[in-house]
Amino acid sequence: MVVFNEKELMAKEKKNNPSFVKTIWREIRNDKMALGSLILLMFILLAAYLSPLFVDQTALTRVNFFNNWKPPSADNWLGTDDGGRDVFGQLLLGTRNSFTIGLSVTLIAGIFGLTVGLIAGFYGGIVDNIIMRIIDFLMVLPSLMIIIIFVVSVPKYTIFGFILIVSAFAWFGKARLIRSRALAERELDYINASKTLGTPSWKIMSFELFPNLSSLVIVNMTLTLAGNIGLETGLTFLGFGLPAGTSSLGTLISYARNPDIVQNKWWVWLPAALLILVMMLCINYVGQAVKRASDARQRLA
Amino acid sequence: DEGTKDPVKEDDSKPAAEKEKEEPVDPEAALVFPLEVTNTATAKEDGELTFGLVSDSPFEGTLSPVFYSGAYDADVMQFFVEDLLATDGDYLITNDGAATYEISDDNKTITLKIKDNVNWHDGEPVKASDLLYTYELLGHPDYVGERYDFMIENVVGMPAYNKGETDKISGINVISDKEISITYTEATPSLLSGIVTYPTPRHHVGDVIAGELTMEEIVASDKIRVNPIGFGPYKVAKIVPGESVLFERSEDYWRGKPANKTVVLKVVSSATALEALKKGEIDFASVPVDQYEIAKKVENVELLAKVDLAYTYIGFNLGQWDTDKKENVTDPSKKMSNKLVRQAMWHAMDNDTIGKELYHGLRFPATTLVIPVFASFHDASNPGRAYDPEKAKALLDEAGYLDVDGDGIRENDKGEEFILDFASMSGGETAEPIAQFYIQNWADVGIKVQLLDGRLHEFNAFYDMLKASDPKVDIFQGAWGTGSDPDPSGLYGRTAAFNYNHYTSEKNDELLEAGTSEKAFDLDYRKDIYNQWQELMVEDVPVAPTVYRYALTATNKRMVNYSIEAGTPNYNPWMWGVSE
Amino acid sequence: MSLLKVNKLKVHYPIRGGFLRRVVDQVRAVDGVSFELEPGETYGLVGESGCGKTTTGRAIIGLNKATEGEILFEGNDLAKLRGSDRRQHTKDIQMIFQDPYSSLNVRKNVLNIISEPLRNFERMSPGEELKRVQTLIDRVGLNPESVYKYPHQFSGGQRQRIGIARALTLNPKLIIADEPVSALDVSVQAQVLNFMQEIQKEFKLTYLFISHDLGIIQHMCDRIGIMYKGRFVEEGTAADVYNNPQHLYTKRLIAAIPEMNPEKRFEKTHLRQSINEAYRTDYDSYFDKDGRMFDLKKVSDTHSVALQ
Amino acid sequence: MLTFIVRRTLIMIPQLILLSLIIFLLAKAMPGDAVTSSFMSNPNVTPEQMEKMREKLGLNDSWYVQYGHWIGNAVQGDFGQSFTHKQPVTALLAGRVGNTVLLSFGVLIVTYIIAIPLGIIAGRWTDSWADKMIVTYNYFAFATPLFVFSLLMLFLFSFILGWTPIGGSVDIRIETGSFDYIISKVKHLILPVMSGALLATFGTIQYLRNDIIDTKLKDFVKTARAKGVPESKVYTRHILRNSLLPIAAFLGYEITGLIAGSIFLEMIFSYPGLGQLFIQSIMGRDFTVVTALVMISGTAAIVGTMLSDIILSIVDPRIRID
Amino acid sequence: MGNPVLEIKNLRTSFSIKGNYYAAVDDVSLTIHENEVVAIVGESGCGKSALALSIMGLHNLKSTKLEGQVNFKEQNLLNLPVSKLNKVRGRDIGMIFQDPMTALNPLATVGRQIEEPMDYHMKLSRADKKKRVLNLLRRVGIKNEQRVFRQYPHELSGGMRQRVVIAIALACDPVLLIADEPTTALDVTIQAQIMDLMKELQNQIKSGIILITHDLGVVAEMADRVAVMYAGEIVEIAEVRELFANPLHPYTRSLLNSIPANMEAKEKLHVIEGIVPSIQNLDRTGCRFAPRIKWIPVEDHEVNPQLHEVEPGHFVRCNCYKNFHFPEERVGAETYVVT
Ligand SMILES: Nc1ncnc2c1ncn2[C@@H]1O[C@H](COP(=O)(O)OP(=O)(O)OP(=O)(O)O)[C@@H](O)[C@H]1O
Ligand SMILES: Nc1ncnc2c1ncn2[C@@H]1O[C@H](COP(=O)(O)OP(=O)(O)OP(=O)(O)O)[C@@H](O)[C@H]1O
Ligand SMILES: [Mg+2]
Ligand SMILES: [Mg+2]
Ligand code: NI
Repeated sequence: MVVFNEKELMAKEKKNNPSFVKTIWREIRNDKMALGSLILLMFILLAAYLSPLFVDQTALTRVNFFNNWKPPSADNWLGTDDGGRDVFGQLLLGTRNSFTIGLSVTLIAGIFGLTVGLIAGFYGGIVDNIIMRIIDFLMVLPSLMIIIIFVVSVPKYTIFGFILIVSAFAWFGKARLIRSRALAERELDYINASKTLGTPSWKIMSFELFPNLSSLVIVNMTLTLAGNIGLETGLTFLGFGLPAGTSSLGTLISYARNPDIVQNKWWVWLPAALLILVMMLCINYVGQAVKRASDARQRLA
Repeated sequence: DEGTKDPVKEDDSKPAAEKEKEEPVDPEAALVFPLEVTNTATAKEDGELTFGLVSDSPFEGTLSPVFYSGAYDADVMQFFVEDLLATDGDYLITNDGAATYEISDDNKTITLKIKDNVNWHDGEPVKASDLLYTYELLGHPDYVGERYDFMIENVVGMPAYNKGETDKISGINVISDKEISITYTEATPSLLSGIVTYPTPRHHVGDVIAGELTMEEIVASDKIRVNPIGFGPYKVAKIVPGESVLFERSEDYWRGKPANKTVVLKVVSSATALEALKKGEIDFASVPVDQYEIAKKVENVELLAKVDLAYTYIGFNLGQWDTDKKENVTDPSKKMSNKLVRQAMWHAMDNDTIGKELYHGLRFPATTLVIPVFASFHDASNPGRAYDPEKAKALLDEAGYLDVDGDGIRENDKGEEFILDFASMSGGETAEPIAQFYIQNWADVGIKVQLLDGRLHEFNAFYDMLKASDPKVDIFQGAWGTGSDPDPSGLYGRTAAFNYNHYTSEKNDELLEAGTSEKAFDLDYRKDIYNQWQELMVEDVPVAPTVYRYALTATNKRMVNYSIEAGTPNYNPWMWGVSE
Repeated sequence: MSLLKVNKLKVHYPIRGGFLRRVVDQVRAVDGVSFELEPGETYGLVGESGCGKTTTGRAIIGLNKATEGEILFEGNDLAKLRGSDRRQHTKDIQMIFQDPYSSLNVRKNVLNIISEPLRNFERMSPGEELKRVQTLIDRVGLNPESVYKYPHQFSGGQRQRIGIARALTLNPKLIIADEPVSALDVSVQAQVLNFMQEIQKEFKLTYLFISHDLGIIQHMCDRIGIMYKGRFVEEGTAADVYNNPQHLYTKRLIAAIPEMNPEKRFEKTHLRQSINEAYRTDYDSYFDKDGRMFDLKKVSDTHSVALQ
Repeated sequence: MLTFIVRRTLIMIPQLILLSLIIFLLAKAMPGDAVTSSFMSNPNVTPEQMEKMREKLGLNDSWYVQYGHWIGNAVQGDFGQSFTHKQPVTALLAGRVGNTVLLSFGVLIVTYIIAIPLGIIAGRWTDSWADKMIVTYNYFAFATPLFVFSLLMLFLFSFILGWTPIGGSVDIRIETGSFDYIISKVKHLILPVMSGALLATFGTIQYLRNDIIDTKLKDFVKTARAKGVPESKVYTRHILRNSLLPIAAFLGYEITGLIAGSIFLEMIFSYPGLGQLFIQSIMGRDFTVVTALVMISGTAAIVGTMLSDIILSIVDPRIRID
Repeated sequence: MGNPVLEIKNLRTSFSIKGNYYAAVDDVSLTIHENEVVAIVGESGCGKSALALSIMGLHNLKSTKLEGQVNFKEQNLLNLPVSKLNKVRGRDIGMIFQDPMTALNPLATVGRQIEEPMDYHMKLSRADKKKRVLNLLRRVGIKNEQRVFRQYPHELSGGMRQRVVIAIALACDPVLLIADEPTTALDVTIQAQIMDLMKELQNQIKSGIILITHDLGVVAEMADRVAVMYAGEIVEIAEVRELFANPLHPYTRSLLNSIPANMEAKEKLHVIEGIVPSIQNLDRTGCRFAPRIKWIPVEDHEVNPQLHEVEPGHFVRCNCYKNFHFPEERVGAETYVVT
């Protein structure tokens, strides 16, 4: 009887005490804008990631000069590019690549920055000092320039290389952010409590400190993810983006290099530009809901 | 100029460096463009002409023919720097310029006589020793630049001077203030087209030989960057570095009064060039191919074009460069060693479509390795290898490259897998689709080609690979700008470092040798030799030339007396004017 | 034998400055403190803000490094032990924190909070663990099912009790309570104080009770140490200190307690004024020329004062 | 303050040496070199001459010899000779740096002129329609690639409306130093500056808005209201000062992106500056210029952060540096 | 007791939470006279600050509803537009906030912040203003006033800052001073100093003071009259001696009993069961304290509890006080309050 009751109570309590993820979901559900954004985003991403199922990739890379620069039509929903290739298909593939890049960069930089930031913030003192001096140095590196030099220097240049290079310059800002929060957080008594309870440092970092920074991390990650989707756009324009022939939203937008294309061949670059905008907006709206979820004062739900 | 090797970036619609002289339009070309503006009104007395220097980066501003390296600086210099000898439509020197010449009977010595009224912009007369100074600078041991070339080294005594063994160039003899003779070690027809005749104002820039300043100082000096002088029709009034130049009429130009009071040169980006023309902000400029279609439609713009001194090709890796012997070695074990396969691959390429569809006719299929610009040497009767996939298949069958396992891809004559790695340069926007297109063409005849490393290579990386005879590369796409000298030995000779195909044959050695021998001063002889050579190349296919190209110049319709045809009176900048 | 003996404990924080960021000075947060705790007693540490109470407590439990001095716990000098040795001993010392809001990890439920020390020191199946936690939680007066709740679902007093339950998990001998009730409302404060007294008896605990509220200290403690600027001013039983304060500073501290009887408010004001006056005139006899306290001197068996 | 500056300057030295080493190694790793690139523009150079040029330029030495050479000269302010420009790098950069500074500071100032009022409006009247519009604008600014926007601006203002020049930094026909000259410079600057600034507002607006919303709830704002300070003054005197503080401090950080930030604008508007030079030099493998530019950027960044710290210590009484 | 300065009549302050309004201050009526210190006590969350902010009109009007009257100088402050209210704030009514660490603008000098209200309410020359500020600083017990005038808040200790906050409130000689927990954030010794200072100042300026606190000790030392608040309502008002001598409402008595001071050591303290309900969860029918004294029968409470004047000036809400007793063995509070 008691046991049964306890189980029931336990279930009830568990239900009443949603995890952070559930809180986020509840928050999103209560914000029409965020919910709409999430659905739209999911739709776009599903279309993009499932595109290999219904887009013939070999046909997409097949050049047909008799068909180049064709405006949108029933055959080519978004017209064709300079090689007569279907822009719509490339848009789907490009979204997949760009999103993968954005997500990977966000995750890699996020995880690395998080680890370094946590270590610096948790230990403080001399460890923090050394790490921060290194980060200070990295912060003043002219990253765009060095990325460009990197891109030119590496012999094998692939999407993966691109992700690594960009991530290499994206983590330290995060590390700094995390570190400053961790420094403040470690002064709080629950960390002291763990220390006095004999919990080892790595456990404190990963099971005490980290969960309390997780909302900061998640909020920061969603917002940077929005920024990172269009990451390669600028580099591609300068000619240092992804290897040629890899479709990405940046490659498509980079067609907008001269007035003729901007004006008369809008179908090549405009959809990609709009898609980036839409995805950024969506992620941003979702991000804001996440931000609210992490801050009880602002919660709608 | 003696000119041969000039790798051109795909889509680099800029004419190859030096001043171009053109040829009548190739009969095969699909399009016909005028070479001269149609406006025949008289030029405005004190007009202003604006030249748009189409470039996405600023010009370097080394405004001395000795030291400059960028083609853009040459564009700037055309208004105020002149060669002493003029050239005709065949790129051959004439006596119409600021100096006259005579060639000795042994074809080894040329004597120049500078006309009396030829003065520098500061009023000083142009002297024979100024031309000597040019040679003294170019051959100087401290000279770091790319203008020290074959025809300079060919001057008697130059190698010794260049090594610093002597401070006199024994082959150059200043006879008087206005007369100078230059003697060459070897007699070659290049003497008529590849000789350096621009003087350097010794009094203005300072004398390195006399120890007034060092080579480094002279290069960096304001005398060639801020207030350079020449004896051309216009003098430099003002320079905004990298961006624009203001020229003023040189009142005592030796030919007479230049047409305009001022000439303005400004850099416009390729994206904006056409718009600037349309708005009349510039009067003439070269137009990138990708804007041809819109340029055609612009009301007040007229398009001139001539075939450029360049061609694009697919090269086949046939061997290595032997660094010790400094020569190319053909290696029969290379994948591409079978001539029939090479021929087939040429037949398989649909260059016509590329020219017509992608370039709107501004490029057309190439037939031989001597471009049609050299009308006397280009063998118009040689059809090259036209697009013919059936023939290509037949050739492959003949070579024994058959699809043994039935997967649609041919195996080699031993029945082994046959996949080619293709290196191509990135850069131009069309580079990628073109590479893709060729791969498709070859696939159509059953040859599997893939991009080396799965992507295009950047210019420097590409040439690094070729230079190192990277064995990974089986075939590659490149482009050469030929100078104004038809001699191809710099690209295909046994000892040519730029012979990235590493193709050698005795017949080839023989023909190339003959083409520049003293006998070749005879035009018919030379023509015959080059016809033979072209035939050899079409047979052996060390490279498959793909397309010849047009270079487009757009002019505002108010421009008069402007021609892009070398040797005509209106080719000279002093004639160019604007009407009301 | 005393349970804990603190001997000439010093904790200094370096102040860095100058061109090379060298240590130019020290904050003498704790500057030579000695006291002993007998098993089962409650020892009060009072003083104004910044006098080093917390630092002393943290040094004992190992959150701060002692610059100098000994901390003898059951005869072992904690200040010299490192790593796991120290962990074995500190197991017997636990801490109750001031702020019930920040001392509980808001991302963990009560079960995980309370079982944290168990997971560190004992191997238990989840079932045993749950049972143990539920007994404890029951003992501190919360419903057993609240183990699945998160800290924000509890009131301040309840949270403080969860904190206490956590501290009790390992059956400690000494509990350092650093201002355990100063963040709580009066009514809740009473709840926690009562509870602390109850469990003291039950678990035979020794308390080091840190507070700046003299009323609470008097209510809770057997012996009291008054701190000022990192040193002891006076030490004695509650009666010694409250009824017979010797040091001027102690008197001032006691006079600062608000008077609960409205009738006597003017007397109290006057008392404070006269102490302030004494401060001005007699300062030199209570502090040395550097403004530091003298060493403690016994005035009776139980009572010591920092006088010349 | 002086100690602070001296110490930071001393810390700078190892940082810069490290930076130079990194750049140097990276530059060496790039395929090709200045000589490879030069033969692209010149048809006639012989392989022997190219070899000789390499020898002359020291390109055949091992990297540490080259580096030692380079750093030795760099310490004396000599960054070597630009290969493509045939000119000392210092002279070359000196000629360009003015334009870039003008452009980036123009962008910076205009960004502030636009962003600060908008940020204030959005922060003060949160959730009003004005706020919503500003936030929307901000998203657009965030998502729009600079080069696309710049091209559109060029298209609209130069091509269609003809209000602004197509490119360049000044009209050469106008006498240097005259009043018209200044006007002409400004005219050439307007479009690139506006294009840059309209998109660069993102960070500032976002930051200011959030900060004002935060500051609004602070106790001292309540104190101010309780003093009877009129609402407008509450904003100007209390909230804004606090929220603008970090922005003032960012001023220093802005120098960090000086060259990189102007690359796009300079490319599109044919505005000859350091950014354009950087890309040109990378393409042409003009290592000396590339290295010098990165070093300048790095130095600017270090000085910028230092400047930020100094500014912050001046405007914020709570922060003291010594 | 002088003339009334401020008359609060049936004030109700409601906050909007997810679209619904909940009253945090419920039907509060209170009069403050000249030269009188009225203390408002109660546990955290019972609506003390909400009441103070309502008087000053400092609530965010978008999410707050104010009903009733706050009469000051023949005008109802609740109906006054902000521009007119600004003439009252800082001049006639001064306010002291709880946390001196956050109540001062970190970027302005102390002098500037004390001067500020004078800018808006008094026409003074610069020199006069400065003189006045220095004078004020001296009056709040700051000795090196010249230096403090130029200092920034972060350079001062907590006690000094609280003095500055008091100086600001006094800048324009207000007739009413609202002090919201002025000593809570301070150390005991500093608290004593500030209490003494406020008493002294009150003797000088003769204004009315609303003193909000949860510390009954502070009340006993400072107040003339005490209003005990619970869950938004005043449950008991009396003259201070009367209240401490004769606390009636169960809530007042419970509070007094839970304080450890002056008690036989180690005796059990009284614990009030339960917690203050949040405004959303508050049951607004019947006696609001009833859920925390469950052992008192429901019949003892009024259905609609009203304030009853038990003795002149002593009001108690709800009749349950009549039969109230503690569950413990101990007798009423008065025995030990008198000691
Ligand atoms: N990490 C630290 N670095 C430098 N100084 C410190 C540090 N921690 C504390 N201090 C200083 O040490 C002194 C004693 O601080 P401590 O926290 O022990 O005082 P306390 O008596 O507990 O005060 P409170 O009643 O405010 O808690 C103070 O002057 C404080 O400023
Ligand atoms: N702006 C607001 N919006 C919603 N609820 C509020 C707001 N301000 C206060 N409350 C609620 O009103 C009630 C009374 O709050 P108030 O701040 O007046 O309490 P208090 O008695 O001053 O407490 P404390 O002693 O903690 O300051 C509390 O339950 C609080 O949660
Ligand atoms: Mg403390
Ligand atoms: Mg309050
Ligand atoms: Ni009742």
